[in-house]
Amino acid sequence: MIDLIVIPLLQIVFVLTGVLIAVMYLVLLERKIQAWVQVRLGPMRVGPHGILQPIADVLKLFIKEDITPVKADRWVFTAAPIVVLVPALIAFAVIPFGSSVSLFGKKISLAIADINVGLLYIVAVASLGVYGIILGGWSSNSKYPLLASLRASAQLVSYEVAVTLTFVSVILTAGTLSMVGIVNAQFNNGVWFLFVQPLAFAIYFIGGLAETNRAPFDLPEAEQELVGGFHTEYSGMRFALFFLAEYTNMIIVSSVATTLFLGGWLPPFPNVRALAFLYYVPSWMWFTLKTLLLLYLFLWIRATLPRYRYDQLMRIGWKVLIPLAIANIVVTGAGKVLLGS
Amino acid sequence: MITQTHYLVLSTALFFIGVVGVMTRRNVIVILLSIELMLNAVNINLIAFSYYLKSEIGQVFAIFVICVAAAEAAVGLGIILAFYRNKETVNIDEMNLMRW
Amino acid sequence: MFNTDELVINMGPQHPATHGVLRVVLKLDGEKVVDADVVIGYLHRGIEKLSEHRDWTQIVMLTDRMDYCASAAANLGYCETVEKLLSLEVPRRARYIRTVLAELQRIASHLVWVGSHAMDIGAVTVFLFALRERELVLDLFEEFCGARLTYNSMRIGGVPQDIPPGWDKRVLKFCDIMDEKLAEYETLLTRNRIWLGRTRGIGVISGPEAVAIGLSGPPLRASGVRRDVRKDEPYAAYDEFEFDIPLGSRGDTYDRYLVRLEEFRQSTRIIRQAIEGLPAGPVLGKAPRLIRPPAGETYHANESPKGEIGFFIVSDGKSTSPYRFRVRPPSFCNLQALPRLIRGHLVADVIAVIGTIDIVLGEVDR
Amino acid sequence: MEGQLAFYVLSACILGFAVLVITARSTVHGILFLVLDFLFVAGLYVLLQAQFVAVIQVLVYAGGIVILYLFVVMLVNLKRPPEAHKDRHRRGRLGVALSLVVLAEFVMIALFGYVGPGVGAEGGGLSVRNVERVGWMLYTDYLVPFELASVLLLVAMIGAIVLARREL
Repeated sequence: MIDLIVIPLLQIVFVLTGVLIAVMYLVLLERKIQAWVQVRLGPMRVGPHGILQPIADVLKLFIKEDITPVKADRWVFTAAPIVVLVPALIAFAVIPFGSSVSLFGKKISLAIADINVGLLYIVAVASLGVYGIILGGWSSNSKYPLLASLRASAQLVSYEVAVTLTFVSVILTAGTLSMVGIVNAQFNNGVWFLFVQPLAFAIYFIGGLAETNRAPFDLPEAEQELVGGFHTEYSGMRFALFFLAEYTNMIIVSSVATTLFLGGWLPPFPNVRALAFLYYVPSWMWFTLKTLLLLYLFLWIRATLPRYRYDQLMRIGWKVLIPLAIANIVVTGAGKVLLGS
Repeated sequence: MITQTHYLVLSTALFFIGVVGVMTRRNVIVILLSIELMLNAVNINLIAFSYYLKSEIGQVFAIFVICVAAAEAAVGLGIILAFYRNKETVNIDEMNLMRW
Repeated sequence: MFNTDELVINMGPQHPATHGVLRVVLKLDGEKVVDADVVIGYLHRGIEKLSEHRDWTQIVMLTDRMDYCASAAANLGYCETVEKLLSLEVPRRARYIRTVLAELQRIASHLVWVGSHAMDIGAVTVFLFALRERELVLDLFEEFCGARLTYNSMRIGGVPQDIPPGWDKRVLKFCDIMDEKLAEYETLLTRNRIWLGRTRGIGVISGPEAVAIGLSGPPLRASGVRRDVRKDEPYAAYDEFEFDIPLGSRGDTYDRYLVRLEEFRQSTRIIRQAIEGLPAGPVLGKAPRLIRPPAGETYHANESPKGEIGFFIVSDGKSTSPYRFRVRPPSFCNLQALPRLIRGHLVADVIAVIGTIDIVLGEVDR
Repeated sequence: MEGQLAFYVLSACILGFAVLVITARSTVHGILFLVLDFLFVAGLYVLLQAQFVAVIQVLVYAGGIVILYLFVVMLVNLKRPPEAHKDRHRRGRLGVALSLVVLAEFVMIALFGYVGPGVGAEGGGLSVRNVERVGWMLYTDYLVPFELASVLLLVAMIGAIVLARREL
């Protein structure tokens, strides 16, 4: 009973609160990093160096008026932000944050669920997030959001193809679809898959930028062009849910990249005996560290690059990333056969 | 105890709902949706058989069915768009010309 | 939007990327712009009519309010026009100071342009970098005349006061800083693939067409037409300095970017020459206390950061205010190229094109 | 016990949402109900130990095909509702009658049809390595159908592009 219900429930609560707090502070981190890049200070007023800023933001969004446009489709308008956020959150179910920890004499795995189609599960769940964007834009009954949501959904669907194709080459290398299995395969392999599949990592990261609507692919919410994108008509907490979902997705993309390419919870060079002392650092720390590194990359890129145009974005997705990903699969498969492993 | 029969009844019911949808609605898009429902009924059957016959063949066929559904949706929606562009309607009653 | 009828989208007047209260009615075919209607007048304050009821000296302050990103250029244009009416000799030191102010103003205005243009295309960091440098220019202006935006920095016959002590040194120092920071913008933009992709081949206009449509300033020069009032009809002290006129060849958004970036360098070059050769002497000419120019009319243009700003003033010789006051605002004339420039491009390019012609709505609507 | 409960809950949801799909007034709502329906069907597949098909159901059906529907509905912004017709019930009655005939046919098949041997009431026991098994079958025994399916998709893709192109 305890093993079946209580512990998973605790895990879920723990992960959800952890993720939500992480998202809040990711927003602060983004503002701070952007500010530092742009020679500013960023939020400084709420708490020392603005560390309480996220709480103030959330409070503000909570007490803001919640407006539903008169001509909006009421039900869909309400459902859309939820539909965006829920897939983003439930994707965390299969991500292994660490190997395992002992708590009160019980060994608790740091992955809520280790299912045999873990990677596919993430892809499937992520593909549902598009709905919220389309519906949010459509139900607002306004031109700019509609345009933006059409763009966004086309963008997500096209980059999903490239991203999923990179997964195939990783699966080929690892020989399993389970997230834990993939990390273990990297342990057995002795190197992170980043070094085995550098191209796949690059494609995955670019695709991830596009799938989370981050710069330089942040067209769906390009405020200079579309006044805020598909969530223009949203306000208050519903807007906050969209916001939350975007940052949750960033964390998802980074954690999946960490698991697939950066060895998950493993320390660097997991098999080198001389570096065994690295295991003294808890496994979840390594995971967090790597994820943060990738998140930093996200923010850095946002502060540096201009934005692509819609047709250029589509061209990159279909004419560059997808062919490269397919070629990568072919090469991986050929290598697998030739090396006989 | 859930037996094969339960699944067969479920899929029959789902198929029936799909048939009713095709027969009664005039919106072509809803008719296509009903066809998707029917295809899903078939898939439930296949998967249930695969489960009770202890063989994955049913699942393989379910994947083929999904393929067909994808193809059907693509072509069907293409036809709807082409039709809509000419007649500005998606009412099936007005789809009474072989060519224009 | 999928079917044959076009989608009409109203961009502005409340839109973050129209640089003020510009309204553009776009006819779209999918994402492609079929036609664009520019609707202006949301910021009309009647400056021209207002000027006909003011003293000649009071109008200087009104010219501040036209192009609020480049007030000094309008001040200069107006004062020189009146001086031309009065046939008034401006002391050489005043002319030098005016040149320095005009060129500082050009840098400040171009900084606003490069920042907002880059931000429209998504490079937010450039915007903040540019504003950081603009702050230095504003500090210099504040030191000179006490204002940071609407300077009212010139008088008919010269400048209101001599430069504060040490100001010239600080201007030179700013020139060094500016040259250095320019490299930062260049690393962020000039060879950036995305920037190239967004600006190359966008909003192309050929030289003859640009002339026909009445473009002036950097957009005209980017199309390869050598026309710069500073060289062609020198005013202030421009005939005494050496500087080049950067020219473009393709006439697209990227060329306009390059031309303006080069103008930064030329401006610091002019400022350096002017500060180093700053002659001694008075800074205000012998203008009468009550200005009442003889009857007549005159047109005088100078090169504002946006283009050719011209003043056409008629004096009846009796009253203490102009009989007719009319401005040729560069933003207004350049803006009429907008529909021509964006036709056939995508919605996202509208933003880039609005940015590239560098308009200030205060000047368009007056 | 849990399996039984899950089956009934899932079935109820599947049928309920299916009814909502065909009765929804707004096409967009109908499509949304269809997505929910598919998600529950996927749940049913998990119950039947077909994880791979379940994921494919969500990924391809819910995440791909239905998005296509949504796109088309958004593009086809209707000026008049397609159901507007003088005699609203004429086709409805006839349609239900025809559907009942189909149902009767099914019942007949169930009653009088030949029941083959070998279908045990006890199910399950499928391999845990579901993905590998399905993949193996697809690429060995069913290679030709698999390739044909990909050709079918290619043809459908080209067909859809040709149909949806503005000028032929």
